[in-house]
Amino acid sequence: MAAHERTQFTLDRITGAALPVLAVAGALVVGALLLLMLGVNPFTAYAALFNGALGNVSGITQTLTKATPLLLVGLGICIAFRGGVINIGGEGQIILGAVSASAFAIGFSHWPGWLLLPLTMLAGTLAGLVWGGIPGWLKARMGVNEILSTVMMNQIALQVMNFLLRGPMLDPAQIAAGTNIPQSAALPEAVWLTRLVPRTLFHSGAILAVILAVAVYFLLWRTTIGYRIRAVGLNAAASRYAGIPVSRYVVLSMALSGAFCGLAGAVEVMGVHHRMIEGMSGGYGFSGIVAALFGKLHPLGAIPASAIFGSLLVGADKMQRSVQVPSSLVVALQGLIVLFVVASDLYVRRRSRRRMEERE
Amino acid sequence: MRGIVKRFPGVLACDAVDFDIRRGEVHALLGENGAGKSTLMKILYGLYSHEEGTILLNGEPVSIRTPTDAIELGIGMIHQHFMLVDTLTVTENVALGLPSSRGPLLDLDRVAARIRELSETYRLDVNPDALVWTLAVGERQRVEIIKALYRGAALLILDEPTAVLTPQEVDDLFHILRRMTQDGHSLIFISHKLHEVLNISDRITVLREGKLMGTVPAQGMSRADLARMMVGRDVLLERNRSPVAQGSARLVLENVSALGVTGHESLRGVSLQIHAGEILGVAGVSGNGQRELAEVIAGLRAVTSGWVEMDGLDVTGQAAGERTQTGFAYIPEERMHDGVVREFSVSENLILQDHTRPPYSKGIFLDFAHIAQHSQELVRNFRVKTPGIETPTKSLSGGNIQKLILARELARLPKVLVAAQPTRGVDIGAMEYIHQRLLDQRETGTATLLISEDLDEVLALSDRIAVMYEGRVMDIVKREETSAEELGLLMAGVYPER
Amino acid sequence: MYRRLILMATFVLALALAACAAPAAPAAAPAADAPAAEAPAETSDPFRIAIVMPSSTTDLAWSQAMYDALKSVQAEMGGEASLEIAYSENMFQVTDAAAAIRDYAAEGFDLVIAHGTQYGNSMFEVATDFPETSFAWGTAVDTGTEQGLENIFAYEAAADEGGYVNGVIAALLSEANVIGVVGPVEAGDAKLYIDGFKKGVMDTKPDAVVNVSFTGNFGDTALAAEAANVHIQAGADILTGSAQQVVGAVGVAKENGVKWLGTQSDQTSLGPDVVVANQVYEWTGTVKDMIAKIQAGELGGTAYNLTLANGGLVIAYNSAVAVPDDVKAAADAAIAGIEDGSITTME
Amino acid sequence: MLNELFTLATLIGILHSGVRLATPYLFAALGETFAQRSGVLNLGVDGMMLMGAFTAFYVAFNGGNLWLAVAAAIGVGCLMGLLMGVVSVTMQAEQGISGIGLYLFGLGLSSLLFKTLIGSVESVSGFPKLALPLLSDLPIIGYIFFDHNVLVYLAYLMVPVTAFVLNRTTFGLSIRAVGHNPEAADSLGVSVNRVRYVTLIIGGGLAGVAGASLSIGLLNVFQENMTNGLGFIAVALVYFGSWRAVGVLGGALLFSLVNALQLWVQVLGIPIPSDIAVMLPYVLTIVVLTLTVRQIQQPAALTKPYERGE
Repeated sequence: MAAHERTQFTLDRITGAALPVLAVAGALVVGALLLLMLGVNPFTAYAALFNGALGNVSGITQTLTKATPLLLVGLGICIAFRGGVINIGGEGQIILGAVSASAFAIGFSHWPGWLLLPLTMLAGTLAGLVWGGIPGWLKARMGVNEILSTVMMNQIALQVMNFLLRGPMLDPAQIAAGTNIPQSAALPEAVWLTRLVPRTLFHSGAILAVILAVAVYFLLWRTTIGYRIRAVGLNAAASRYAGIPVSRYVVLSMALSGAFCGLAGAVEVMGVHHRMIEGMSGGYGFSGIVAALFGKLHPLGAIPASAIFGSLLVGADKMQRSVQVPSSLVVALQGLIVLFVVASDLYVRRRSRRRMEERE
Repeated sequence: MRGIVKRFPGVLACDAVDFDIRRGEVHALLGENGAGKSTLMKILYGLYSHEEGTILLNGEPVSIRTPTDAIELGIGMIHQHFMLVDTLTVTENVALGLPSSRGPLLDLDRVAARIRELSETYRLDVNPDALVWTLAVGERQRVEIIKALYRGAALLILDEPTAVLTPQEVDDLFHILRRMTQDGHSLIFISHKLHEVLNISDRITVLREGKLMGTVPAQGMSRADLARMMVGRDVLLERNRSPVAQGSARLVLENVSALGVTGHESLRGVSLQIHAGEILGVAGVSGNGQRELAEVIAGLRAVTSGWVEMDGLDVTGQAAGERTQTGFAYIPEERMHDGVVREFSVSENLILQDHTRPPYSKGIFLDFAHIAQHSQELVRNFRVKTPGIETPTKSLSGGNIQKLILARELARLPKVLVAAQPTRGVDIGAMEYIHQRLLDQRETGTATLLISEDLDEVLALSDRIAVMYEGRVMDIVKREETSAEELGLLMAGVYPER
Repeated sequence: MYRRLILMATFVLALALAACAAPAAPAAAPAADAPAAEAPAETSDPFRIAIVMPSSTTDLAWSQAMYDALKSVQAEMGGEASLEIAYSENMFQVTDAAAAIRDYAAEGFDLVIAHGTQYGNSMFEVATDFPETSFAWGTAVDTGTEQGLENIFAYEAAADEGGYVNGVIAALLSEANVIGVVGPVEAGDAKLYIDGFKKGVMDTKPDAVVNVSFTGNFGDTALAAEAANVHIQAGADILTGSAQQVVGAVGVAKENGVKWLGTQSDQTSLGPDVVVANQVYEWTGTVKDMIAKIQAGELGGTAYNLTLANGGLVIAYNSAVAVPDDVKAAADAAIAGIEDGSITTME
Repeated sequence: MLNELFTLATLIGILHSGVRLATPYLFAALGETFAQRSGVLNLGVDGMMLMGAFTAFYVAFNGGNLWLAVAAAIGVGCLMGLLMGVVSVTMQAEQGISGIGLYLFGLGLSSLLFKTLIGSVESVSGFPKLALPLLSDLPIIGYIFFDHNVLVYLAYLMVPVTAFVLNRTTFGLSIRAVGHNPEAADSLGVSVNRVRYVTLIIGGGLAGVAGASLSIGLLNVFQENMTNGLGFIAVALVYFGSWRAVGVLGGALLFSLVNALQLWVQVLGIPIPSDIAVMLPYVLTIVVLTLTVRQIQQPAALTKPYERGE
């Protein structure tokens, strides 16, 4: 009996562990049908995908470069979800974080680098904090659904960026040349993040992101603040009864979530673009949610999850290039993967509940 | 029902149970929590499937897979937690799930007419147009009964129907039930209140740990007999309370008013004092301001006028967190909902209020060594049955979760304790234990406010009893000088003639 | 949790293994020191161009104009055997575009076109690393010579010139003297076009009114359409606009029988009865010149400007819509004036 | 210049535009109302709309009857709704995330199909303007309300239809009950999952028409991602409208009217930066929500997957 149980247990573990992989595989199978529809050999395409993402230095560094903002945004999403709020406003928070960091670095470019660099990051973080804090406050105090307000605030942030990039923040060189490219002046080199592999975009922001992932883990599970965020997220009523100021923690969760998204924006301009440009985010706010979900909303899980999801995105792009399928296939594939992964979650939950009942 | 077997993972919920009911009889199903009575009834109503055994209706074997099957066979069920959609009207609730005489269109006028008819016949007194959330608990129950009758239920299962009623309402309910049995309806009455069971039933079936203990006629049985069948040993039904010298007033409410959930004034000028070493029981039908009273004292609900003092200190403006730090403890009514974070581990739940205080934290960091030590101690002292302190709380039984909350609250050596429905839904063993703990606490000088809908409990534990009606304290009486009847009248808003 | 980490790690490993085992792996050469395209003069190898675009190859605007040019050059040169084209579309995320540019360079393409101003920074970085590969970007003028780079072409379209001509046509065709402009975001190419357009109208008919609205977006087709409606209700009888979103606006013009002037690509197909003329970006000349220069060993340094004078900008009339001769004459005069410099197209 | 904004002609213009702009929002948001009233938050409306828009366009482009095109759009929308049902109802997945997955899938697939089946931006002749006899002759009102294509009228017709179905039919009663207290509905033999599937399918169908109203009604073209996030706004409008058809109508009209207003502000040359003008509808929606939230009306079981017996 005991032996049987142990086998059962191990089997459970294996199937449970394999589920996300199976889910991704399932999505790829459906994607293969789309490829066949396009007259492309799915094996060739997927080989290009895997090889493109991880087959060489270029692919690996691109994956890691992509994983950096995904991880930072994903950490923000983890905090929000743990705090019981859904942050769909990552996109706007990233944009404003990038705008704010760029403006700060350009405005104070004469400051010494050791001071300017952290403060530039801080400027981006604070902008995200505010832009995330607003919907948090609206939810806590006014009962405005955060999904709604963040959707709206993404649009507002986009227009703020449009406004700044063609006026107040427009690169003086652009004005001089009369070309009107909507971008800011270059950031002072002091705030550029070190490139870790020469001739690639892979920058030290990745290290920062991993460190922060560990920090968020400590924050959520080792500190009283994290304890309260989780308590509020899991059961607001009980938290209220226990004397935790619930609305304050709802605002805090959203604000912290926004702060990480804002930081992601700052790190993107400091590490990759070196100036504020339109299209610097292009969907990290959404794909960060997916990455966080892949990591089961756990900050440490988000590290490999963002790497895996980043590799999928990079690989899919490379697949588009090498077999010349429309880029929309990649988007559809991404959607399928999300659907398969969330759907497969049911089995994980069922299993864990069954285990709990057995233990009783 | 013959030889019904139902297994849950790791638990044999029903072990070859036989159960039968005759036309026009009230058959009580008695047992502790987890004895399998609810499971058995859910099988009968098609909410659970069963592995073995057969169900016979009028001698014919029937298959009941869904509630729809049960309803079609004339079986109705009134759940302990009412199955009503409170944003809908009474008529809409009754019409839900039924075909309409106008095809896809609703025929609410006809349904309402039929409700009035039924209401008349059984003296149910229900307004078909009322929105359910505006109804009192007793009325909601009558809506449930109408729902079953409307569906032509010949056999009605009532799951702890009296738990939330005043003695008078219980009487009314019993009248209705008797009228129904005279009409040929059969009733299954689930309860753990022994005197009610003896009062209303024709026969009584007792279950313990999923096993049938026997079916006996109600006549000639005593409460002690039934209790022994239920628990398997003698049970202390009356508790001896030693007199405790009462000290100064530890909790003072002066003319407190507050708004309720719906935004109406639910607490109107309440004044009361509780002294050290005293238990003040609050009796009343639920929804008459008890919840608001507890929340005001806990600092979870703002007062619109008046003030609250604890230990001579005005705490009216203090937030909940501050009050708990100064010797206030609270056992909330909805323990699963308000008392614990179910997904948290046992030890995490044990520091729900105190996690920011040393020794459980240093600065902003939690100190796991101290937390573990503290948790082990409490789990041991309060006999919380759990595999370990890291076990998720949701996998504990209801009684053990209540013990966990009790442990957490009492370990903080409170000066003032509010205990709302502390034994609702727990089994007799746990109830005994919790009662004893509350009395022990009283002896250490804690001022306790005990809110309970169980009049027996209030009478058993309180020194004085305050009766609430429509947000007011009708009267505060000494326990020795009152009776269930007097309290019942007060609960209904009537001053008894003395 | 640790279990999951291990699992994730295993998954990554599995992916890596799958990648190694994958057949037909392209670009096996390590990227870091990829060889630049060599011997471009060899006729047996096709010339290889890669392009990275912010929107779709079928946007009927910015991206399609360039993609169509590449296709027509390819057809002219004799198909895929002589000119190989690789494209990445919808690269609205600049990081992705940067990766694509670098990969194309590493894969030995002869010319990598970064078809969006926002790609400039990334492209300059890559160009520094691949001095023997040619790059092109636009619309821009900076060829990087100041930074010592010799392998960058820049191209821009003097959208204001065609805008000016469109403005002249609009002013003369308008009976209401009210003209509507549906813009995306007030910057870049669109701003240039609109500024020229306004000047063209004003120089021709100073009492005419040009109403300009922006949707704040390049792809909000529905809002652009409604903007067209608003312009019509505000009295406009001629409309123009830019970016991919205008396809909806052209539809509205068609439905209301209001004339439309296109830019970037030829939009006649969307409104055969109402599209009067289009300023078409004719990149073929630029592309051909770049190819010729590269084959001659000159990898960059030239800043192209599509103008009316050099044939890069073409005013393409829709033969199905009759344009009075005097209007055509005025337009031709404007073209001539712009070409000889007697007309300035900007304030 | 500001006084130009307050002329009768301008006001009529704003109303006329607003009424028309609201069309896709109405279809999509009314569909989403069904889903949310039964307790499912579907964030994938935009993806469903894109699929509907493409399908309708494809049928019309290949010479199909316009009504056939609408029917096809409804069919494909229903299928998308069904997919959402499988993931969020049967598999009980987190609704917000599955919605995003559905959105990405619809966005990608519609573009992919467009690229492979059509390949370039083309136009079709969609539903023509249909001035309703008599009604359109009414002064002012006739122009504002009765001078549109047939899908516009249909959208407004859907408002009372939705209200009627929700409030006056047995199915509507089941929807309301399932969204508020699924246990109660289940105990009376109402299949919670079936109701949710049906509302998701209805929502998908209406989102399909919403897409069709763009591709063969208002714009008569198909372009990749032509909805540009319109579906997300539609979801927001359901909250805005407190889950009632009339409220959704109010929200859609308000949002569209403010959008029309800002277009007019720009067209009239009132000196406000265009970016600020474009922001207006979004800012205003948040402001109005802040002032008018009535949490109590939210379906209590919204976003909560249902599983019997715990």
